[in-house]
Amino acid sequence: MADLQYGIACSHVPLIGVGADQNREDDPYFAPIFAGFDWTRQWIMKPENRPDAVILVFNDHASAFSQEIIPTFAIGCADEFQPADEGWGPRPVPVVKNHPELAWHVAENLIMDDFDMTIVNDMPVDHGLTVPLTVMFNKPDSWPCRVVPLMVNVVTYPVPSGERCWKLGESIRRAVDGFNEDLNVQIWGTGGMSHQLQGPRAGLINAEWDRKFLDDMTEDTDRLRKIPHIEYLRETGSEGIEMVMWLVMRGALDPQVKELHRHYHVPASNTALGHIVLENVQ
Amino acid sequence: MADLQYGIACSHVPLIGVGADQNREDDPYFAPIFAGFDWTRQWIMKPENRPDAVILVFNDHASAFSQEIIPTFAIGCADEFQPADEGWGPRPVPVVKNHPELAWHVAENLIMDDFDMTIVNDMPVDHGLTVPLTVMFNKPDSWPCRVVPLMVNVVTYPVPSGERCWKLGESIRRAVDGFNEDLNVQIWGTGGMSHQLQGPRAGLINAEWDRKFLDDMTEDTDRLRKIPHIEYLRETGSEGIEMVMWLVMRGALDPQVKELHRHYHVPASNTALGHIVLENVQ
Amino acid sequence: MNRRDTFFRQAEDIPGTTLFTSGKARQGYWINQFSMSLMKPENRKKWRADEKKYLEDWPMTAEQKDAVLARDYNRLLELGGNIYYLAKIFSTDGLSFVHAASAMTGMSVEDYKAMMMAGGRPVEGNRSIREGN
Amino acid sequence: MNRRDTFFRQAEDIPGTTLFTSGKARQGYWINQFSMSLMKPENRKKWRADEKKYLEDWPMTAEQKDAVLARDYNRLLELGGNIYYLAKIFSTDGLSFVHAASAMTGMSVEDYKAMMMAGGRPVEGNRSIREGN
Ligand SMILES: [Fe+3]
Ligand SMILES: [Fe+3]
Repeated sequence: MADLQYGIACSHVPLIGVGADQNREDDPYFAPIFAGFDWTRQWIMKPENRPDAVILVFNDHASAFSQEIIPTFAIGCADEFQPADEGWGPRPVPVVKNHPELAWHVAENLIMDDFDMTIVNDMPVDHGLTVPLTVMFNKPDSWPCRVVPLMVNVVTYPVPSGERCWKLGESIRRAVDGFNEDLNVQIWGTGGMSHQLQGPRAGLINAEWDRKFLDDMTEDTDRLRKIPHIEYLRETGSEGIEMVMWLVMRGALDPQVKELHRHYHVPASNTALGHIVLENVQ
Repeated sequence: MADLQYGIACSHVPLIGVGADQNREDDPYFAPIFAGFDWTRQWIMKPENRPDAVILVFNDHASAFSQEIIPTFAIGCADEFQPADEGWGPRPVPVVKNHPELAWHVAENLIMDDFDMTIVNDMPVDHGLTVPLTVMFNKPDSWPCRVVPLMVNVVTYPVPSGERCWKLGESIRRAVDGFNEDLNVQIWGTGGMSHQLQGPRAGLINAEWDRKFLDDMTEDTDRLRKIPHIEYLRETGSEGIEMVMWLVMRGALDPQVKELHRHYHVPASNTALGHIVLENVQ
Repeated sequence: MNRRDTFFRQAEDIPGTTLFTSGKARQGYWINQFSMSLMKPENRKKWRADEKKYLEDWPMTAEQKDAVLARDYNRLLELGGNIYYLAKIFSTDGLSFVHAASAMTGMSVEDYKAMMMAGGRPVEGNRSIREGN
Repeated sequence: MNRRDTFFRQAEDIPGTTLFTSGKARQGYWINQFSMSLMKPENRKKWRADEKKYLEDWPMTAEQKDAVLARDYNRLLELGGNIYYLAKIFSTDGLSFVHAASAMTGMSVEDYKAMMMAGGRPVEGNRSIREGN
């Protein structure tokens, strides 16, 4: 049976992709950003940790989805997904290969569990999905695992509540646990932490709030899943709302988890970069 | 405040559109099909009954949505929707004007109520939506009311459960009740009744089952909302599953309703034509 | 067995019926995408001019292409076609759902129409392969 | 007041922040659709060749078009633009989010970068217009 033991969260700042694509990892600006991923890059490629498939929870940034159609939750079920052209050509990263059997299995179980999923087969994937792959896996010729893309709308309001995202995670976990193939599955939540990209308040960072959020991934998830949208917006900037995607990840793990690694750095472009690796406590 | 007193259900067989578009209402084949809508056509245009807006629950038949993207529930929020070209040119019927304020209001409330809606602004509407307008309103130069299109996936499995559809209806009702404009709103559920369009079992009709379904719209909704998919498929043909859309309509009405009118006729093309008009009992 | 597997197992027990599940959706992806392309007048024109040539652009299997050219709808259902998508093919041929349904049931259009006028195919005997009811 | 209205009311109380709500989405539909068109290289080429001419094809108001030509992003947010869509415009200009963000805050790029290096804009005093905290 499939097994889900680890959850990872990280910001997906476009500039980090630029830094990697231009081989500027050792620049003074980028060095402290990438340093925090060294541990994870080592850890994740050990045979006992390396995922066969990652369920990668991300949001589209007006790349695959225009205002013509705005799904709340979409799950990618096609065989593969191409990196999106976000205005300066697609990132020079490998094509993203799905695990379509797992993706469909999860989609089917979610719909039967009253999640009104949108199934998507044609979806260019933007930095929201490819930057996390880069920070974890560096620059391989092909990504070392399959990736099931799970897209959450955090752009057009209203976006799903933290509690709904948490429950989606729980339902994903039940689906993975019932997948009849020996498969090492990880779940990643991406986006955040505090940042605001728009208007006169752009540049807002709330390190104290972010650190408490990281702490409570292990210490007080009841608080986290009940954080109302208005708190994300006020305290963490308008784009801090992306942290609801961390809750999908956390909801898919066991009630008790252990923090294996953490990285927090300001700034990455306009954003507080956060990263955490969590393991189920048996 | 907006007021929702009436729910209507009807099949949306493409051939009925053809009959109307070719002015063949008096043909022996079509006469008994259209006769059953005479009552409703009279009733609905009386000033006290005429809706300002209809929330029209329908399914797309591979017209707006291809396999590229398959939303479970999509709500149309654009200003208008064009009739789709389903392979022989668009039906010669008026453009469908939305009530975008109501549509967005319902969409917002549904998402905040944990329905994972897809918002859609570009959606050609096929016979699933236009045939019901034709049978109720005949051939006006423009439709006499605004139409909020609510699309349900009943094509690619799994489709949402009857119970989920019922709850969607309940949530729609709460949203309409909270809409701050004097507006006479109706909800229509379309599709069904028993029919199968595919394979060696095509042509299946189960009049006894259908009649009980019509009866229980007023007499035993607890039974209806719990009908499992497999029962629709076995008893009413593979396309009978469309009746889950009637449950969205019924869920939006009061627990107690009165049947004002009913029409049941076999065949309309491959389908058992069903139609019912329901009123809340205060 | 979970709900999903139970449901799909039960659905397979219904005679003469193909559920459009994930397996079918994956297998028939390009049959269905090709079919939808016929919703555009310019594509219908190209298709009518040279069906084989039109199919060259679509990554379907030879078997799938043959079934399209032969209008073998039962075979197309087996190979992943969905009836609402396939409808674009027979609509382009100027045929209705009644024509396609007759063909799939192996009946003449006249016999099929007569069956429908007489109340349709009875459910009795058509519910379950296993139960024979 | 229902949850929806309460939330939107509260969000309006956040200083210097525009929530991309239904009202904005409707108002800015064509700003955002135009912006997304710049994701295609052939469109970027046309746009660069003649911005005014490119805008002729889009049903935006004169005010919206002026704001696009002036790269007035705060105005565009007010008129219904969403920052992820507007990003296609400044990306096409070869500019980053940091450039656009500086412009929206009225700071020079250097000052804005220095603020970020020093830990970013503090939340203190930036939470609520009403509460002034
Ligand atoms: Fe993001
Ligand atoms: Fe239908």
